[in-house]
Amino acid sequence: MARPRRDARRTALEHTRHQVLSHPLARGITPREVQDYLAKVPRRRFPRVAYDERGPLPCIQPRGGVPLFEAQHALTRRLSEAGADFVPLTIDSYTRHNQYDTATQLLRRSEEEGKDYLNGYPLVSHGHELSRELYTGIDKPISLRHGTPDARLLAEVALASGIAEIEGGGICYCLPYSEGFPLDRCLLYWQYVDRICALYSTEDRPIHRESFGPLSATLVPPAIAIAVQIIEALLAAEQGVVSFAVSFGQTGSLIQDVAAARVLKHLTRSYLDEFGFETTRAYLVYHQWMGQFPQQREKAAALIAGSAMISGMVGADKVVVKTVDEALGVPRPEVNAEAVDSVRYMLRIFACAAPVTSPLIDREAALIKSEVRSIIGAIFDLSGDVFWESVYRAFQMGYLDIPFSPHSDNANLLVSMRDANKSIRIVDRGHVPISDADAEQERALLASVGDRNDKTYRQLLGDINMMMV
Amino acid sequence: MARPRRDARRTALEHTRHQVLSHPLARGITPREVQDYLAKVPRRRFPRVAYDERGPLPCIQPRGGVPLFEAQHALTRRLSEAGADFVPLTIDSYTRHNQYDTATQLLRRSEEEGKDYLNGYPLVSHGHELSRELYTGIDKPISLRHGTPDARLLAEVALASGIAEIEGGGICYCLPYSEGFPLDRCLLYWQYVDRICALYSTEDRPIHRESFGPLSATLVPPAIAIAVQIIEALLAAEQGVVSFAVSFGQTGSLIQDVAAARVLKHLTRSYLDEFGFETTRAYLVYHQWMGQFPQQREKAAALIAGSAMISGMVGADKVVVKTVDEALGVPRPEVNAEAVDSVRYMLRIFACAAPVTSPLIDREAALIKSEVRSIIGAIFDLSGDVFWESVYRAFQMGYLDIPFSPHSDNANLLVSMRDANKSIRIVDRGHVPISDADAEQERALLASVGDRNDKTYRQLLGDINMMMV
Amino acid sequence: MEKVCAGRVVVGVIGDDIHVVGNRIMQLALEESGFQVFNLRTRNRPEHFCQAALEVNADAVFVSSLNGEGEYWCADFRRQFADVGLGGILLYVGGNVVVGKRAMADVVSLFTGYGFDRVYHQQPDIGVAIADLLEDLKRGKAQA
Amino acid sequence: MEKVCAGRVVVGVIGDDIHVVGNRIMQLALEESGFQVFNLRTRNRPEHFCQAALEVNADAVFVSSLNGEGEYWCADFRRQFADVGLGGILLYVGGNVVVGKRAMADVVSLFTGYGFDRVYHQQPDIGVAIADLLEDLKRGKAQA
Ligand code: B12
Ligand code: B12
Repeated sequence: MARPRRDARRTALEHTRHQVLSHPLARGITPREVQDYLAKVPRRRFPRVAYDERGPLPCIQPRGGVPLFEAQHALTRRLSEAGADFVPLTIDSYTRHNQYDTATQLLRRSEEEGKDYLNGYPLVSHGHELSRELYTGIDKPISLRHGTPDARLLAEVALASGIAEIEGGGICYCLPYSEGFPLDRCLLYWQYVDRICALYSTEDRPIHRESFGPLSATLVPPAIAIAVQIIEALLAAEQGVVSFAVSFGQTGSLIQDVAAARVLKHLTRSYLDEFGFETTRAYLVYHQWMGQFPQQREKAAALIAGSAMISGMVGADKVVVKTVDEALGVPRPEVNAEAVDSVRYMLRIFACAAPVTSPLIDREAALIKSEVRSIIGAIFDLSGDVFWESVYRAFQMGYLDIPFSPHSDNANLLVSMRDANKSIRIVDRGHVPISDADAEQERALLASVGDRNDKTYRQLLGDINMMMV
Repeated sequence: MARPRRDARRTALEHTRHQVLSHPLARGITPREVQDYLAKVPRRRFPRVAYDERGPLPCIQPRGGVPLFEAQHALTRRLSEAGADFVPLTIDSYTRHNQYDTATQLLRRSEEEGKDYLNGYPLVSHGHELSRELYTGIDKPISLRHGTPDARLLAEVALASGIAEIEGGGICYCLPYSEGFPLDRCLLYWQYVDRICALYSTEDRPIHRESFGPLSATLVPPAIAIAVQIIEALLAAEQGVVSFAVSFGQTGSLIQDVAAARVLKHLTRSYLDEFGFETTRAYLVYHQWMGQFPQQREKAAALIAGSAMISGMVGADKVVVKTVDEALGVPRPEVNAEAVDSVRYMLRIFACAAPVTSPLIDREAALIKSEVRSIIGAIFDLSGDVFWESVYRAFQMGYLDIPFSPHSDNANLLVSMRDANKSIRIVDRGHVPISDADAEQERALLASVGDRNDKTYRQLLGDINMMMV
Repeated sequence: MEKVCAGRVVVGVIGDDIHVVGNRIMQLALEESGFQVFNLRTRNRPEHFCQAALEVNADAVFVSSLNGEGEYWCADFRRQFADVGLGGILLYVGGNVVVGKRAMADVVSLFTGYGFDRVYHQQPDIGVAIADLLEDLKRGKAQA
Repeated sequence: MEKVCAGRVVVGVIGDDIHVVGNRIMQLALEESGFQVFNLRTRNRPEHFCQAALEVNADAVFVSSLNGEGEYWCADFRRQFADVGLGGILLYVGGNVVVGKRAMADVVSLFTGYGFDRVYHQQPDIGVAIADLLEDLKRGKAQA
């Protein structure tokens, strides 16, 4: 049985770190030089500063990463000028899998042929010296978006480039993004990332970490997503991270969105406090619909507008936006800028002073909260010397089970579906330790849609593709 | 002092009716023939049938009226195929002002030059025989949208054309739509319309009346709009109308929208019951933003999407939609069909089982309710033999005062502005009889936006053009 | 502090148009800029503008058309003013001056053809026209 | 009631692509239509498909590419199958098979050039491909 503890902080990092930084693509990064560099970049590069200075509207963050430096530079300006409050740097999928050679090779080919062979910016291939220049003059946080199980070198290069927000985590960047990457190693590698973020943090310039709550973005019950978020917040706090954002993806149900936001906010704070991490600040990030997008631009635009409204209603600190081209391929800069524009417009005109509620929302929140408490409580009770080991065991036991994870360590026993309100319901909890009463309630709520026992692929596809109606 | 009474029902209608129907453009309409015709049109032409058969989503009604018969015919099919649940017939502004000759003249000119010189369909000029053909095969309600103080002939022609929903009312089609039309006459003319609607109604085919809650669509405090709606419902019920929709326009504040819908629904029912009109069914209609629209299509589309979502959240029975071309001129049929599409898409994906609330919404609803009760109570206490006379006096006294009404009988003493939540606040109640406590609360809520005493035209224009940010 | 009057302006909405919101704002805005405003409000014929301009010796006439009837009613506008000896008066028109959507350039040339000095089709900020008016009046005085 | 096996299909996602949702659905859908499915899941190289097809004596191979790496990895696809004596096997590809947006016709001709029999770029309904497969298999048998 292991609970989060301040003294689980990783020690004797030096050796591994030396190894990581001696990779040729680290191009001689030294922590001292980076520390000095970070002390000089504009203060608003640090998310906590940006968050604390934000007005009543959530901050807006688009997506975007292209292979060539010039193009990424242009995209960065474009998005910043369009009014993005956070500027993204999305990494290509080779780099995500540590295949720096392939990434470099395809980068060269892209440069030569003027055609993109990568679906993101290969930060490690470009290196920190060049990449710093992406951001000269930008006084907004840059957010590293990737999906990398072993992000040690990537994070080092990112921090050295003046990027003060690192997305990811040992669970959220492993289970949805990898098939075979060993989860225990991933958790350890992310301890490394958390730790170096903590080491680079100063009182007024804390490096910010963010977790990725949408996971597989497909029929993930809120209780699972929230449990993962809280666990990653605790794991980061153990390593000394003091600025952290939990996040979740639009569920497809307004009721569940509002309920999930409420529970996520409340429980994150309460668990952090319970384990002595009162000084760790927690923020809430809302992802616009992360699942299958409609292909028609008008529908995509409507979905984006509606979900922008919800991000305001749930009281998010930041909303990560999609574009009308989501279902069609990596969006062009104009399309990205447009998305920022229309989300900001929606937030402005529908600014909503306070979160709403309803009896249905209250009931949903109570159910989710009870489920999350059961899951996290059961994980605390698992064997292990330190918390991350219990977390690792949780997957072996199927206590945490993420629908549509490609990962071979995922239990894949949990089955979920949508109810009449489009809320995601747990049809079969598998080994996820929610109470019988909660499991019963999940099934009862599902019953509202009538008999869905003849579960054909079409029904499932309908639930997955709910935004394509 | 006069309250609504069943025995205020208009008698001895025959003489006036004979006069109205002897207008050459009535083309020999006889009530008997119309009665027979109405008994034969599809039952779903009657709104009550459509409403009672609707699923969980609000019915959708686009706007649309073009001068030429062929074009209107095509528009009707187009909108119906696009999935409109109610098909509109919007009338041109000459017909609205009973200038049938000018309308006919411009209709001919439009026909000859193939260019539209009218901003709607001149129903009276076209006549009922031709206009019946607009709707052969259509089994949805047709909704007459106009803005006509004296709609007697227009309503006769509409009913004779198989149109079973007549929008308007003695207040809502006078104060916002006319400068000098005598209000007392207007109230009487609408008694005529209400009465013939009642006379044509049968048990299972009731002619439906709808009031127009947005009024001038500009900074109208919800209490004023709701009071007008309730009064018109009562006036119609007095004449025997048994199917009636109250409506309101998006206020610009989610809080106020939800609060207004709740109060409007609740009080309409309770007043109807109080005066013995238990059998009159009342429905709720939500108008998408009726004020100044953004000119950029992307913003207009976002506004339409967001407001579609709200129509679901407030539990509307019907939503009347705008188009992305609203600020640019009368929309083309394609654009109208697109609007239906995207509103339906939003309603589907954001279907919300139950109305939401929040402490702010509760407070807003309590305030609005108290104001409406004060206003209506005070009107009941005004002198007059019958209710409509008290209503007429209410405008003379400034008890009802509609901001930005062009009408010379409007007091124009009430001043309104937006607070920090964009809710419409009464800055100066003029002679509107809301209590001191409520007036005080209105001002206190406004205080949240800081000092707005230096009321320049720019500030006012900012509040009016709030969707143009 | 007494304000100097920047000029006299007749404002009003033409045709059977009852869109009065912009009209009210225009009055406020012109007054704030020091103009004396004579507001004919809604539902006016060209001759109403003529009469008013004569009566108050106006420097300029601001015609609004929101529902697009302007196209129909304004065709003869300048001539009617010339007929009563006001050929040199400044004529501005604004709002949604035609029915339906049409290219801005077409709309502008239509109304300049009708004799208007300036056309503000679908331009929400009245401030621009007021600046232009101050300019036009200065130039007019300089010429005189 | 025993079902006749409609055929054997190897399915999998190519490249470093981990988009597995469509892959799971494809398995369910093919099985519902009576096919025996061999699912290689995510992150496969062309040779993995070859090996599997050989091993199970597949009638068809369904390659998914969601993140667009397909363009890179599939260039040599048909030849690799021909090399191991499977030149006649049915090759289908689907998903978001290229990076970025490109005209549908270009995408289709690119992949037919690679030797694919059918290309389903951005077509959410897998049902269509299954109907085509049944058709292609029938025709194949008729020819044999
Ligand atoms: C509010 C509104 C109404 C209200 C009006 C309340 C009232 N009594 O004022 C109601 C709901 C009653 C109404 C009714 C109708 N309306 Co209406 N309405 C609008 C809407 C949404 C906003 C107008 C507004 O108040 N804007 C805010 C003010 C501040 O802006 P503004 O009026 O443009 O004025 C500013 C500038 O234009 C400029 N300006 C104006 N005039 C002038 C003149 C000069 C010289 C200068 C320099 C500047 C200038 O300065 C002003 C202040 O900044 C517009 C669409 C839009 N624009 O979004 C349609 C719109 C004007 N309406 C329209 C129509 C057709 C009607 C109706 C005929 C039919 C209908 N759709 O219901 C009726 C009947 C009206 C009639 N008999 O004329 C059409 C006109 C179509 C066209 N021109 O092609 C529009 C464009 C909507 C549409 N797309 O169909 N409407
Ligand atoms: C969900 C999702 C994710 C989830 C995936 C979870 C998981 N493990 O599966 C997460 C969030 C983890 C993710 C990550 C990434 N994603 Co992603 N993702 C999506 C999204 C939104 C939906 C995909 C989906 O599940 N659809 C639902 C299923 C049922 O549909 P389907 O996969 O298309 O499959 C159906 C059909 O295509 C067809 N089909 C599929 N294959 C085949 C094969 C044959 C032979 C046939 C006949 C039919 C067929 O049948 C299936 C069932 O009906 C799409 C965008 C979209 N489409 O809306 C982007 C998208 C695919 N992702 C994209 C990218 C770039 C990534 C990332 C690389 C970077 C990023 N944006 O974060 C990462 C890393 C992934 C990696 N290493 O490969 C891009 C690909 C760009 C391109 N092709 O140009 C897309 C298009 C988004 C975008 N516009 O940028 N993603």
